[in-house]
Amino acid sequence: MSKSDKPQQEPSVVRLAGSVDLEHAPDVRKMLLDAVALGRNVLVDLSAASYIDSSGIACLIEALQKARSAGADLGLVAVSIQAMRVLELARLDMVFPIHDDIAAATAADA
Amino acid sequence: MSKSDKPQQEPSVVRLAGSVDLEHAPDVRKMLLDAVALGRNVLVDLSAASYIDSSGIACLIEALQKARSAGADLGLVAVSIQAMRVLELARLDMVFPIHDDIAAATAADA
Amino acid sequence: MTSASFQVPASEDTAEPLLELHFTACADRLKLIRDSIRATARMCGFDDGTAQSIVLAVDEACQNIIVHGYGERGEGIVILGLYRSDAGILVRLRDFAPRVDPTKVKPRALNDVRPGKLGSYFIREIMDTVEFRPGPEGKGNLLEMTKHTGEPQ
Amino acid sequence: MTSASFQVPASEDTAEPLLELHFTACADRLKLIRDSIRATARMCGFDDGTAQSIVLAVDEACQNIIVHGYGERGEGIVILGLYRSDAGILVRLRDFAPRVDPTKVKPRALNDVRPGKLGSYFIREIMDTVEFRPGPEGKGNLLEMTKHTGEPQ
Ligand SMILES: Nc1ncnc2c1ncn2[C@@H]1O[C@H](COP(=O)(O)OP(=O)(O)O)[C@@H](O)[C@H]1O
Ligand SMILES: Nc1ncnc2c1ncn2[C@@H]1O[C@H](COP(=O)(O)OP(=O)(O)O)[C@@H](O)[C@H]1O
Repeated sequence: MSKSDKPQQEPSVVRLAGSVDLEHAPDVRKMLLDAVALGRNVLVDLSAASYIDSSGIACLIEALQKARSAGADLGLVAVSIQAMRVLELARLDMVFPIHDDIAAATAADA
Repeated sequence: MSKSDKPQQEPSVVRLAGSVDLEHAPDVRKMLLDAVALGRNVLVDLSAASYIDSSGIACLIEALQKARSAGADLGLVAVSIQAMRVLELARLDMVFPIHDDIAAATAADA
Repeated sequence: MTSASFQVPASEDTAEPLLELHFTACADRLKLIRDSIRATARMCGFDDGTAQSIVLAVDEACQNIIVHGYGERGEGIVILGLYRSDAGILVRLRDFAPRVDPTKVKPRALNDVRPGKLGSYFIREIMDTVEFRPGPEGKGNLLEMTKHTGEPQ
Repeated sequence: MTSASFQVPASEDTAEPLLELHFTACADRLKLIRDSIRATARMCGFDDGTAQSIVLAVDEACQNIIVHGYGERGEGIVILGLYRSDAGILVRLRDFAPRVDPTKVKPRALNDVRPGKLGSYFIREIMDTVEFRPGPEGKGNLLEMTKHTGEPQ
Protein backbone atom coordinates (compact mmCIF):
# COMPACT_ATOMS: atom_id res chain seq x y z
CA MET A 1 0.00 0.00 0.00
CA SER A 2 1.14 3.54 -0.61
CA LYS A 3 2.41 4.92 2.66
CA SER A 4 3.34 8.35 1.34
CA ASP A 5 0.67 10.90 2.16
CA LYS A 6 -1.73 9.67 4.79
CA PRO A 7 0.04 7.17 7.01
CA GLN A 8 -2.03 8.12 10.02
CA GLN A 9 -5.44 7.47 8.48
CA GLU A 10 -7.37 4.23 8.67
CA PRO A 11 -8.12 2.79 5.24
CA SER A 12 -11.71 2.76 3.99
CA VAL A 13 -13.01 -0.79 3.76
CA VAL A 14 -15.46 -1.81 1.04
CA ARG A 15 -17.01 -5.26 1.43
CA LEU A 16 -18.25 -6.87 -1.77
CA ALA A 17 -20.62 -9.83 -1.29
CA GLY A 18 -22.19 -12.30 -3.73
CA SER A 19 -21.63 -11.96 -7.44
CA VAL A 20 -19.39 -9.07 -8.49
CA ASP A 21 -20.70 -9.29 -12.04
CA LEU A 22 -22.40 -7.47 -14.90
CA GLU A 23 -25.67 -7.30 -12.95
CA HIS A 24 -24.09 -5.69 -9.90
CA ALA A 25 -21.33 -3.68 -11.60
CA PRO A 26 -23.19 -0.33 -11.41
CA ASP A 27 -23.59 -0.67 -7.62
CA VAL A 28 -20.07 -2.01 -7.14
CA ARG A 29 -18.60 0.84 -9.21
CA LYS A 30 -20.44 3.43 -7.13
CA MET A 31 -19.38 1.86 -3.81
CA LEU A 32 -15.75 1.75 -4.90
CA LEU A 33 -15.61 5.26 -6.36
CA ASP A 34 -17.41 6.68 -3.29
CA ALA A 35 -14.75 5.05 -1.09
CA VAL A 36 -11.93 6.34 -3.27
CA ALA A 37 -13.42 9.85 -3.10
CA LEU A 38 -12.80 9.88 0.66
CA GLY A 39 -9.11 10.33 -0.22
CA ARG A 40 -7.85 7.54 2.02
CA ASN A 41 -6.43 4.19 1.03
CA VAL A 42 -9.14 1.66 0.17
CA LEU A 43 -9.30 -2.03 1.10
CA VAL A 44 -11.74 -4.17 -0.87
CA ASP A 45 -12.81 -7.15 1.20
CA LEU A 46 -13.66 -9.99 -1.18
CA SER A 47 -14.17 -12.69 1.47
CA ALA A 48 -17.91 -12.87 0.70
CA ALA A 49 -17.59 -12.44 -3.07
CA SER A 50 -18.60 -15.73 -4.63
CA TYR A 51 -17.99 -14.81 -8.27
CA ILE A 52 -16.20 -12.08 -10.16
CA ASP A 53 -16.18 -11.43 -13.91
CA SER A 54 -14.67 -8.88 -16.30
CA SER A 55 -17.27 -6.28 -15.30
CA GLY A 56 -16.25 -6.61 -11.65
CA ILE A 57 -12.57 -6.48 -12.55
CA ALA A 58 -13.21 -3.36 -14.65
CA CYS A 59 -14.71 -1.64 -11.59
CA LEU A 60 -11.67 -2.56 -9.51
CA ILE A 61 -9.24 -1.27 -12.15
CA GLU A 62 -11.07 2.01 -12.51
CA ALA A 63 -11.13 2.53 -8.74
CA LEU A 64 -7.44 1.60 -8.43
CA GLN A 65 -6.50 4.15 -11.08
CA LYS A 66 -8.60 6.88 -9.47
CA ALA A 67 -7.07 6.08 -6.07
CA ARG A 68 -3.51 6.15 -7.36
CA SER A 69 -3.94 9.37 -9.28
CA ALA A 70 -5.14 10.89 -6.00
CA GLY A 71 -2.02 9.69 -4.20
CA ALA A 72 -3.75 6.82 -2.39
CA ASP A 73 -3.89 3.08 -3.11
CA LEU A 74 -6.47 0.30 -3.35
CA GLY A 75 -5.77 -3.20 -2.06
CA LEU A 76 -7.68 -6.49 -2.18
CA VAL A 77 -8.35 -8.59 0.91
CA ALA A 78 -9.35 -12.27 1.25
CA VAL A 79 -9.29 -13.04 -2.46
CA SER A 80 -11.02 -16.36 -3.21
CA ILE A 81 -9.50 -18.99 -5.48
CA GLN A 82 -12.00 -18.09 -8.24
CA ALA A 83 -11.23 -14.37 -7.96
CA MET A 84 -7.48 -15.02 -7.90
CA ARG A 85 -7.76 -17.12 -11.03
CA VAL A 86 -9.56 -14.27 -12.78
CA LEU A 87 -6.99 -11.73 -11.58
CA GLU A 88 -4.17 -13.97 -12.80
CA LEU A 89 -5.89 -14.47 -16.14
CA ALA A 90 -6.06 -10.67 -16.47
CA ARG A 91 -2.40 -10.42 -15.36
CA LEU A 92 -3.56 -8.15 -12.54
CA ASP A 93 -2.36 -10.25 -9.62
CA MET A 94 0.83 -8.17 -9.51
CA VAL A 95 -0.97 -4.87 -10.08
CA PHE A 96 -3.23 -4.89 -6.99
CA PRO A 97 -1.76 -5.17 -3.49
CA ILE A 98 -3.30 -8.39 -2.14
CA HIS A 99 -3.66 -9.21 1.57
CA ASP A 100 -4.85 -12.28 3.45
CA ASP A 101 -7.10 -10.31 5.78
CA ILE A 102 -7.85 -6.82 7.02
CA ALA A 103 -5.37 -7.15 9.91
CA ALA A 104 -2.55 -8.08 7.54
CA ALA A 105 -3.50 -5.24 5.21
CA THR A 106 -3.53 -2.70 8.01
CA ALA A 107 -0.19 -3.95 9.32
CA ALA A 108 1.31 -3.73 5.82
CA ASP A 109 0.04 -0.18 5.62
CA ALA A 110 1.37 0.96 8.97
CA MET B 1 -31.67 -49.28 17.20
CA SER B 2 -32.76 -52.82 17.74
CA LYS B 3 -30.65 -54.31 20.48
CA SER B 4 -32.22 -57.72 20.53
CA ASP B 5 -30.15 -60.24 18.61
CA LYS B 6 -26.65 -59.00 17.94
CA PRO B 7 -25.73 -56.57 20.70
CA GLN B 8 -22.06 -57.46 20.52
CA GLN B 9 -21.58 -56.80 16.83
CA GLU B 10 -20.38 -53.53 15.31
CA PRO B 11 -22.90 -52.06 12.89
CA SER B 12 -22.08 -51.99 9.17
CA VAL B 13 -21.56 -48.41 8.00
CA VAL B 14 -22.58 -47.33 4.49
CA ARG B 15 -21.41 -43.89 3.45
CA LEU B 16 -23.45 -42.21 0.73
CA ALA B 17 -21.77 -39.25 -0.99
CA GLY B 18 -22.96 -36.73 -3.56
CA SER B 19 -26.44 -37.02 -5.05
CA VAL B 20 -28.55 -39.90 -3.75
CA ASP B 21 -30.87 -39.60 -6.72
CA LEU B 22 -32.41 -41.37 -9.71
CA GLU B 23 -29.04 -41.54 -11.48
CA HIS B 24 -27.30 -43.23 -8.55
CA ALA B 25 -30.22 -45.22 -7.13
CA PRO B 26 -29.10 -48.56 -8.64
CA ASP B 27 -25.65 -48.27 -7.00
CA VAL B 28 -27.09 -46.97 -3.73
CA ARG B 29 -29.65 -49.78 -3.62
CA LYS B 30 -26.94 -52.40 -4.12
CA MET B 31 -24.68 -50.90 -1.44
CA LEU B 32 -27.51 -50.81 1.08
CA LEU B 33 -28.84 -54.29 0.36
CA ASP B 34 -25.31 -55.74 0.45
CA ALA B 35 -24.82 -54.17 3.87
CA VAL B 36 -28.18 -55.44 5.11
CA ALA B 37 -27.26 -58.93 3.86
CA LEU B 38 -24.40 -59.02 6.37
CA GLY B 39 -27.09 -59.48 9.03
CA ARG B 40 -25.82 -56.74 11.33
CA ASN B 41 -27.39 -53.39 12.06
CA VAL B 42 -26.68 -50.84 9.35
CA LEU B 43 -25.79 -47.16 9.77
CA VAL B 44 -26.15 -44.98 6.69
CA ASP B 45 -23.78 -42.01 6.93
CA LEU B 46 -25.35 -39.14 5.00
CA SER B 47 -22.80 -36.47 5.98
CA ALA B 48 -21.47 -36.27 2.42
CA ALA B 49 -24.84 -36.64 0.69
CA SER B 50 -25.61 -33.31 -0.95
CA TYR B 51 -29.04 -34.17 -2.33
CA ILE B 52 -31.61 -36.89 -1.87
CA ASP B 53 -34.81 -37.48 -3.84
CA SER B 54 -37.67 -40.01 -3.85
CA SER B 55 -35.46 -42.60 -5.58
CA GLY B 56 -32.90 -42.34 -2.79
CA ILE B 57 -35.62 -42.47 -0.13
CA ALA B 58 -37.09 -45.56 -1.82
CA CYS B 59 -33.71 -47.32 -1.52
CA LEU B 60 -33.54 -46.44 2.18
CA ILE B 61 -37.09 -47.71 2.83
CA GLU B 62 -36.43 -50.99 1.02
CA ALA B 63 -33.20 -51.55 2.96
CA LEU B 64 -34.88 -50.66 6.26
CA GLN B 65 -37.65 -53.17 5.63
CA LYS B 66 -35.17 -55.92 4.66
CA ALA B 67 -33.10 -55.18 7.75
CA ARG B 68 -36.08 -55.26 10.11
CA SER B 69 -37.50 -58.44 8.67
CA ALA B 70 -34.08 -60.02 9.34
CA GLY B 71 -34.19 -58.86 12.97
CA ALA B 72 -31.71 -55.99 12.52
CA ASP B 73 -32.22 -52.27 12.06
CA LEU B 74 -31.07 -49.44 9.79
CA GLY B 75 -30.32 -45.96 11.11
CA LEU B 76 -29.38 -42.67 9.49
CA VAL B 77 -26.39 -40.61 10.59
CA ALA B 78 -25.54 -36.94 9.99
CA VAL B 79 -28.71 -36.11 8.08
CA SER B 80 -28.40 -32.75 6.27
CA ILE B 81 -31.10 -30.09 6.39
CA GLN B 82 -32.14 -30.94 2.82
CA ALA B 83 -32.35 -34.67 3.56
CA MET B 84 -34.27 -34.05 6.80
CA ARG B 85 -36.77 -31.89 4.94
CA VAL B 86 -37.33 -34.70 2.44
CA LEU B 87 -37.70 -37.29 5.22
CA GLU B 88 -40.20 -35.05 7.00
CA LEU B 89 -42.12 -34.49 3.78
CA ALA B 90 -42.35 -38.28 3.41
CA ARG B 91 -43.34 -38.58 7.11
CA LEU B 92 -40.34 -40.88 7.56
CA ASP B 93 -38.47 -38.83 10.16
CA MET B 94 -40.10 -40.95 12.88
CA VAL B 95 -39.64 -44.22 10.99
CA PHE B 96 -35.84 -44.24 10.70
CA PRO B 97 -33.64 -44.01 13.80
CA ILE B 98 -31.64 -40.79 13.25
CA HIS B 99 -28.31 -40.03 14.93
CA ASP B 100 -26.03 -36.98 14.96
CA ASP B 101 -22.89 -38.98 14.24
CA ILE B 102 -21.44 -42.49 14.22
CA ALA B 103 -20.32 -42.23 17.84
CA ALA B 104 -23.82 -41.29 19.01
CA ALA B 105 -25.31 -44.08 16.91
CA THR B 106 -22.94 -46.67 18.34
CA ALA B 107 -23.57 -45.45 21.88
CA ALA B 108 -27.34 -45.65 21.33
CA ASP B 109 -26.84 -49.16 20.08
CA ALA B 110 -24.67 -50.39 22.96
CA MET C 1 -34.82 -26.48 -35.45
CA THR C 2 -34.38 -23.58 -33.14
CA SER C 3 -36.97 -21.78 -31.13
CA ALA C 4 -36.44 -18.04 -31.03
CA SER C 5 -39.16 -17.47 -28.48
CA PHE C 6 -40.29 -18.88 -25.20
CA GLN C 7 -43.29 -21.07 -24.80
CA VAL C 8 -46.24 -18.82 -24.01
CA PRO C 9 -47.69 -19.68 -20.62
CA ALA C 10 -51.36 -20.38 -21.12
CA SER C 11 -52.48 -19.95 -17.56
CA GLU C 12 -50.68 -16.86 -16.31
CA ASP C 13 -50.38 -14.27 -19.01
CA THR C 14 -48.37 -11.89 -16.91
CA ALA C 15 -45.70 -14.45 -16.11
CA GLU C 16 -42.19 -13.41 -17.13
CA PRO C 17 -40.00 -16.09 -18.71
CA LEU C 18 -36.78 -16.43 -16.73
CA LEU C 19 -35.18 -19.58 -18.04
CA GLU C 20 -36.02 -22.48 -20.31
CA LEU C 21 -34.01 -25.70 -20.10
CA HIS C 22 -34.03 -28.32 -22.86
CA PHE C 23 -32.53 -31.72 -22.15
CA THR C 24 -32.74 -35.38 -22.98
CA ALA C 25 -34.95 -37.47 -20.70
CA CYS C 26 -32.08 -39.27 -19.00
CA ALA C 27 -31.33 -39.66 -15.28
CA ASP C 28 -27.83 -38.20 -15.52
CA ARG C 29 -29.14 -34.86 -16.80
CA LEU C 30 -31.01 -33.90 -13.63
CA LYS C 31 -27.85 -32.83 -11.80
CA LEU C 32 -27.27 -30.27 -14.58
CA ILE C 33 -30.53 -28.43 -13.98
CA ARG C 34 -31.06 -28.47 -10.22
CA ASP C 35 -28.87 -25.47 -9.38
CA SER C 36 -30.52 -23.40 -12.11
CA ILE C 37 -33.96 -24.23 -10.77
CA ARG C 38 -32.82 -23.22 -7.28
CA ALA C 39 -31.34 -19.91 -8.52
CA THR C 40 -34.49 -19.19 -10.50
CA ALA C 41 -36.72 -19.90 -7.50
CA ARG C 42 -34.56 -17.55 -5.42
CA MET C 43 -35.02 -14.89 -8.11
CA CYS C 44 -38.79 -15.40 -7.82
CA GLY C 45 -38.59 -14.45 -4.15
CA PHE C 46 -38.39 -17.80 -2.35
CA ASP C 47 -36.07 -18.39 0.60
CA ASP C 48 -33.34 -21.03 0.42
CA GLY C 49 -35.38 -23.81 2.01
CA THR C 50 -38.45 -23.28 -0.15
CA ALA C 51 -36.29 -22.92 -3.27
CA GLN C 52 -34.74 -26.28 -2.38
CA SER C 53 -38.21 -27.83 -2.04
CA ILE C 54 -39.20 -26.42 -5.43
CA VAL C 55 -36.06 -28.04 -6.88
CA LEU C 56 -37.23 -31.37 -5.45
CA ALA C 57 -40.75 -31.02 -6.87
CA VAL C 58 -39.53 -30.12 -10.35
CA ASP C 59 -36.86 -32.82 -10.24
CA GLU C 60 -39.49 -35.42 -9.30
CA ALA C 61 -41.73 -34.31 -12.16
CA CYS C 62 -38.78 -34.68 -14.55
CA GLN C 63 -38.06 -38.13 -13.12
CA ASN C 64 -41.64 -39.16 -13.81
CA ILE C 65 -41.23 -38.16 -17.45
CA ILE C 66 -37.97 -40.11 -17.66
CA VAL C 67 -39.25 -43.22 -15.89
CA HIS C 68 -42.96 -43.34 -16.78
CA GLY C 69 -43.39 -40.94 -19.72
CA TYR C 70 -40.69 -42.03 -22.13
CA GLY C 71 -39.74 -45.07 -20.03
CA GLU C 72 -38.95 -48.17 -22.06
CA ARG C 73 -39.46 -46.18 -25.27
CA GLY C 74 -36.07 -44.61 -24.63
CA GLU C 75 -34.98 -41.04 -24.48
CA GLY C 76 -36.97 -38.05 -25.63
CA ILE C 77 -36.74 -34.32 -25.11
CA VAL C 78 -37.91 -32.47 -22.00
CA ILE C 79 -38.46 -28.70 -21.97
CA LEU C 80 -38.60 -27.04 -18.59
CA GLY C 81 -39.83 -23.44 -18.56
CA LEU C 82 -39.45 -21.34 -15.42
CA TYR C 83 -41.46 -18.12 -15.13
CA ARG C 84 -41.74 -15.41 -12.51
CA SER C 85 -45.38 -14.63 -11.82
CA ASP C 86 -46.97 -12.02 -9.58
CA ALA C 87 -47.71 -14.79 -7.09
CA GLY C 88 -44.33 -16.55 -7.18
CA ILE C 89 -43.12 -19.13 -9.70
CA LEU C 90 -44.79 -20.88 -12.63
CA VAL C 91 -43.19 -24.11 -13.87
CA ARG C 92 -44.09 -25.60 -17.25
CA LEU C 93 -42.79 -29.04 -18.09
CA ARG C 94 -43.27 -30.24 -21.64
CA ASP C 95 -42.64 -33.70 -23.01
CA PHE C 96 -43.42 -35.56 -26.23
CA ALA C 97 -44.28 -38.88 -24.60
CA PRO C 98 -47.69 -40.62 -24.75
CA ARG C 99 -50.53 -38.76 -23.08
CA VAL C 100 -50.62 -39.04 -19.28
CA ASP C 101 -53.90 -40.00 -17.67
CA PRO C 102 -53.96 -37.58 -14.72
CA THR C 103 -56.36 -39.82 -12.80
CA LYS C 104 -53.68 -42.53 -12.81
CA VAL C 105 -51.10 -40.29 -11.19
CA LYS C 106 -52.01 -41.05 -7.60
CA PRO C 107 -49.79 -40.01 -4.72
CA ARG C 108 -49.46 -42.70 -2.10
CA ALA C 109 -51.39 -42.67 1.14
CA LEU C 110 -49.81 -40.77 4.00
CA ASN C 111 -49.14 -43.70 6.28
CA ASP C 112 -47.93 -46.00 3.54
CA VAL C 113 -44.27 -46.84 4.24
CA ARG C 114 -43.19 -48.44 0.96
CA PRO C 115 -40.57 -47.69 -1.60
CA GLY C 116 -42.28 -45.88 -4.50
CA LYS C 117 -45.21 -43.53 -5.19
CA LEU C 118 -43.32 -40.82 -3.35
CA GLY C 119 -42.54 -38.54 -6.30
CA SER C 120 -46.05 -37.32 -7.09
CA TYR C 121 -46.75 -37.06 -3.36
CA PHE C 122 -43.75 -34.71 -2.96
CA ILE C 123 -44.91 -32.65 -5.93
CA ARG C 124 -48.38 -32.13 -4.50
CA GLU C 125 -47.10 -31.44 -0.99
CA ILE C 126 -44.64 -28.80 -2.19
CA MET C 127 -46.45 -27.01 -5.01
CA ASP C 128 -49.65 -24.99 -4.67
CA THR C 129 -51.18 -26.06 -7.98
CA VAL C 130 -50.37 -29.02 -10.23
CA GLU C 131 -52.15 -29.51 -13.53
CA PHE C 132 -51.61 -32.03 -16.35
CA ARG C 133 -52.64 -30.75 -19.77
CA PRO C 134 -52.24 -32.21 -23.24
CA GLY C 135 -49.29 -30.63 -25.05
CA PRO C 136 -49.86 -27.99 -27.74
CA GLU C 137 -51.00 -29.50 -31.07
CA GLY C 138 -52.00 -32.63 -29.19
CA LYS C 139 -48.42 -33.78 -28.85
CA GLY C 140 -47.15 -35.00 -25.51
CA ASN C 141 -47.89 -33.44 -22.16
CA LEU C 142 -47.68 -30.11 -20.45
CA LEU C 143 -47.45 -30.18 -16.66
CA GLU C 144 -48.09 -26.77 -15.13
CA MET C 145 -47.21 -26.16 -11.52
CA THR C 146 -47.20 -23.02 -9.43
CA LYS C 147 -45.87 -22.11 -6.02
CA HIS C 148 -46.76 -18.88 -4.28
CA THR C 149 -44.47 -16.81 -2.11
CA GLY C 150 -45.54 -15.73 1.32
CA GLU C 151 -46.78 -19.16 2.29
CA PRO C 152 -45.03 -21.56 4.61
CA GLN C 153 -43.89 -24.50 2.48
CA MET D 1 -43.31 -21.87 -30.64
CA THR D 2 -41.55 -24.81 -29.17
CA SER D 3 -38.45 -26.60 -30.32
CA ALA D 4 -38.65 -30.34 -29.90
CA SER D 5 -35.06 -30.98 -30.87
CA PHE D 6 -31.64 -29.62 -30.10
CA GLN D 7 -29.70 -27.40 -32.43
CA VAL D 8 -27.51 -29.63 -34.55
CA PRO D 9 -23.84 -28.84 -34.02
CA ALA D 10 -22.30 -28.11 -37.40
CA SER D 11 -18.69 -28.60 -36.49
CA GLU D 12 -18.61 -31.70 -34.33
CA ASP D 13 -21.08 -34.25 -35.55
CA THR D 14 -20.41 -36.69 -32.76
CA ALA D 15 -21.11 -34.15 -30.02
CA GLU D 16 -23.83 -35.22 -27.61
CA PRO D 17 -26.30 -32.54 -26.52
CA LEU D 18 -26.30 -32.25 -22.74
CA LEU D 19 -28.24 -29.09 -22.02
CA GLU D 20 -29.70 -26.15 -23.86
CA LEU D 21 -30.55 -22.96 -22.00
CA HIS D 22 -32.86 -20.28 -23.42
CA PHE D 23 -33.01 -16.91 -21.71
CA THR D 24 -33.57 -13.23 -22.28
CA ALA D 25 -30.44 -11.16 -22.90
CA CYS D 26 -30.49 -9.41 -19.55
CA ALA D 27 -27.73 -9.09 -16.96
CA ASP D 28 -29.78 -10.59 -14.13
CA ARG D 29 -30.21 -13.91 -15.98
CA LEU D 30 -26.54 -14.89 -15.90
CA LYS D 31 -26.66 -16.02 -12.26
CA LEU D 32 -29.35 -18.53 -13.28
CA ILE D 33 -27.14 -20.34 -15.76
CA ARG D 34 -23.66 -20.37 -14.22
CA ASP D 35 -24.13 -23.41 -12.00
CA SER D 36 -25.62 -25.42 -14.86
CA ILE D 37 -22.66 -24.56 -17.06
CA ARG D 38 -20.31 -25.67 -14.28
CA ALA D 39 -22.15 -28.96 -13.72
CA THR D 40 -22.19 -29.62 -17.47
CA ALA D 41 -18.46 -28.93 -17.77
CA ARG D 42 -17.85 -31.34 -14.88
CA MET D 43 -19.92 -33.97 -16.74
CA CYS D 44 -17.68 -33.42 -19.78
CA GLY D 45 -14.68 -34.44 -17.70
CA PHE D 46 -13.22 -31.13 -16.50
CA ASP D 47 -11.92 -30.60 -12.98
CA ASP D 48 -13.50 -27.98 -10.71
CA GLY D 49 -11.03 -25.22 -11.54
CA THR D 50 -11.27 -25.68 -15.30
CA ALA D 51 -15.06 -25.99 -15.12
CA GLN D 52 -15.09 -22.66 -13.27
CA SER D 53 -12.95 -21.08 -16.01
CA ILE D 54 -15.34 -22.41 -18.67
CA VAL D 55 -18.20 -20.80 -16.72
CA LEU D 56 -16.34 -17.49 -16.90
CA ALA D 57 -15.69 -17.78 -20.65
CA VAL D 58 -19.31 -18.64 -21.47
CA ASP D 59 -20.60 -15.96 -19.09
CA GLU D 60 -18.38 -13.35 -20.78
CA ALA D 61 -19.64 -14.40 -24.21
CA CYS D 62 -23.23 -14.01 -22.96
CA GLN D 63 -22.37 -10.58 -21.55
CA ASN D 64 -21.05 -9.51 -24.93
CA ILE D 65 -24.37 -10.45 -26.52
CA ILE D 66 -26.25 -8.53 -23.83
CA VAL D 67 -24.03 -5.44 -23.93
CA HIS D 68 -22.85 -5.27 -27.55
CA GLY D 69 -25.12 -7.63 -29.50
CA TYR D 70 -28.59 -6.52 -28.47
CA GLY D 71 -27.28 -3.53 -26.50
CA GLU D 72 -29.39 -0.40 -26.87
CA ARG D 73 -31.87 -2.33 -29.02
CA GLY D 74 -33.16 -3.92 -25.84
CA GLU D 75 -33.61 -7.51 -24.88
CA GLY D 76 -33.58 -10.49 -27.21
CA ILE D 77 -33.29 -14.23 -26.79
CA VAL D 78 -30.04 -16.12 -26.18
CA ILE D 79 -29.77 -19.88 -26.70
CA LEU D 80 -26.83 -21.59 -25.07
CA GLY D 81 -26.19 -25.16 -26.18
CA LEU D 82 -23.75 -27.34 -24.23
CA TYR D 83 -22.48 -30.54 -25.84
CA ARG D 84 -20.13 -33.31 -24.74
CA SER D 85 -17.62 -34.06 -27.50
CA ASP D 86 -14.91 -36.68 -27.73
CA ALA D 87 -12.38 -33.94 -26.99
CA GLY D 88 -14.22 -32.23 -24.14
CA ILE D 89 -16.96 -29.61 -24.39
CA LEU D 90 -18.57 -27.79 -27.30
CA VAL D 91 -20.44 -24.56 -26.55
CA ARG D 92 -22.82 -22.99 -29.06
CA LEU D 93 -24.17 -19.56 -28.34
CA ARG D 94 -26.92 -18.30 -30.60
CA ASP D 95 -28.40 -14.82 -30.73
CA PHE D 96 -30.71 -12.89 -33.06
CA ALA D 97 -28.83 -9.60 -32.88
CA PRO D 98 -27.14 -7.82 -35.82
CA ARG D 99 -24.27 -9.71 -37.40
CA VAL D 100 -20.97 -9.47 -35.46
CA ASP D 101 -17.86 -8.51 -37.39
CA PRO D 102 -15.35 -10.97 -35.91
CA THR D 103 -12.41 -8.76 -36.91
CA LYS D 104 -13.82 -6.06 -34.59
CA VAL D 105 -13.83 -8.35 -31.56
CA LYS D 106 -10.30 -7.66 -30.44
CA PRO D 107 -9.04 -8.77 -27.05
CA ARG D 108 -6.96 -6.11 -25.36
CA ALA D 109 -3.16 -6.15 -25.29
CA LEU D 110 -1.61 -8.12 -22.46
CA ASN D 111 0.03 -5.24 -20.62
CA ASP D 112 -2.90 -2.89 -21.02
CA VAL D 113 -4.24 -2.09 -17.53
CA ARG D 114 -7.57 -0.47 -18.32
CA PRO D 115 -11.15 -1.18 -17.47
CA GLY D 116 -12.73 -2.93 -20.47
CA LYS D 117 -11.81 -5.23 -23.35
CA LEU D 118 -11.26 -8.01 -20.83
CA GLY D 119 -14.17 -10.26 -21.76
CA SER D 120 -13.03 -11.42 -25.17
CA TYR D 121 -9.50 -11.75 -23.81
CA PHE D 122 -10.75 -14.12 -21.08
CA ILE D 123 -12.69 -16.12 -23.66
CA ARG D 124 -9.66 -16.61 -25.89
CA GLU D 125 -7.35 -17.39 -22.96
CA ILE D 126 -9.68 -20.03 -21.54
CA MET D 127 -11.15 -21.77 -24.59
CA ASP D 128 -9.19 -23.76 -27.18
CA THR D 129 -11.20 -22.63 -30.20
CA VAL D 130 -13.51 -19.63 -30.63
CA GLU D 131 -15.36 -19.06 -33.89
CA PHE D 132 -18.01 -16.50 -34.87
CA ARG D 133 -20.39 -17.71 -37.58
CA PRO D 134 -23.54 -16.23 -39.03
CA GLY D 135 -26.65 -17.80 -37.49
CA PRO D 136 -28.65 -20.39 -39.43
CA GLU D 137 -30.86 -18.82 -42.15
CA GLY D 138 -28.71 -15.72 -41.94
CA LYS D 139 -30.31 -14.59 -38.71
CA GLY D 140 -28.14 -13.43 -35.84
CA ASN D 141 -24.91 -15.04 -34.73
CA LEU D 142 -23.60 -18.40 -33.71
CA LEU D 143 -20.50 -18.40 -31.54
CA GLU D 144 -18.89 -21.83 -31.33
CA MET D 145 -16.30 -22.50 -28.68
CA THR D 146 -14.55 -25.68 -27.64
CA LYS D 147 -12.36 -26.66 -24.73
CA HIS D 148 -10.44 -29.92 -24.63
CA THR D 149 -9.83 -32.03 -21.57
CA GLY D 150 -6.33 -33.13 -20.68
CA GLU D 151 -4.84 -29.70 -21.17
CA PRO D 152 -3.76 -27.35 -18.43
CA GLN D 153 -6.18 -24.43 -18.46
N1 LIG E 1 -45.14 -38.25 -16.45
C1 LIG E 1 -45.83 -39.40 -16.25
N2 LIG E 1 -46.18 -40.17 -17.30
C2 LIG E 1 -46.87 -41.32 -17.10
N3 LIG E 1 -47.24 -41.78 -15.89
C3 LIG E 1 -46.92 -41.07 -14.80
C4 LIG E 1 -46.20 -39.85 -14.92
N4 LIG E 1 -46.03 -39.35 -13.68
C5 LIG E 1 -46.60 -40.23 -12.84
N5 LIG E 1 -47.13 -41.28 -13.49
C6 LIG E 1 -47.87 -42.42 -12.88
O1 LIG E 1 -48.15 -42.09 -11.52
C7 LIG E 1 -47.58 -43.06 -10.63
C8 LIG E 1 -47.09 -42.39 -9.36
O2 LIG E 1 -45.92 -41.66 -9.60
P1 LIG E 1 -44.87 -41.40 -8.44
O3 LIG E 1 -45.61 -40.90 -7.25
O4 LIG E 1 -43.81 -40.49 -8.94
O5 LIG E 1 -44.31 -42.82 -8.01
P2 LIG E 1 -43.31 -43.82 -8.71
O6 LIG E 1 -42.52 -43.03 -9.71
O7 LIG E 1 -42.46 -44.28 -7.57
O8 LIG E 1 -44.16 -44.90 -9.29
C9 LIG E 1 -46.50 -43.75 -11.43
O9 LIG E 1 -46.28 -45.04 -10.99
C10 LIG E 1 -47.06 -43.69 -12.85
O10 LIG E 1 -47.93 -44.76 -13.09
N1 LIG F 1 -21.48 -10.38 -29.32
C1 LIG F 1 -20.92 -9.23 -29.77
N2 LIG F 1 -21.63 -8.45 -30.61
C2 LIG F 1 -21.09 -7.29 -31.07
N3 LIG F 1 -19.86 -6.84 -30.74
C3 LIG F 1 -19.11 -7.57 -29.91
C4 LIG F 1 -19.61 -8.81 -29.38
N4 LIG F 1 -18.65 -9.32 -28.59
C5 LIG F 1 -17.62 -8.45 -28.63
N5 LIG F 1 -17.87 -7.40 -29.41
C6 LIG F 1 -16.96 -6.25 -29.69
O1 LIG F 1 -15.66 -6.60 -29.21
C7 LIG F 1 -15.19 -5.65 -28.24
C8 LIG F 1 -14.37 -6.33 -27.18
O2 LIG F 1 -15.22 -7.08 -26.30
P1 LIG F 1 -14.75 -7.36 -24.81
O3 LIG F 1 -13.37 -7.86 -24.82
O4 LIG F 1 -15.74 -8.24 -24.19
O5 LIG F 1 -14.66 -5.95 -24.08
P2 LIG F 1 -15.77 -4.93 -23.58
O6 LIG F 1 -17.06 -5.70 -23.46
O7 LIG F 1 -15.23 -4.49 -22.27
O8 LIG F 1 -15.83 -3.84 -24.61
C9 LIG F 1 -16.43 -4.95 -27.74
O9 LIG F 1 -16.16 -3.65 -27.28
C10 LIG F 1 -17.35 -4.98 -28.97
O10 LIG F 1 -17.08 -3.90 -29.82
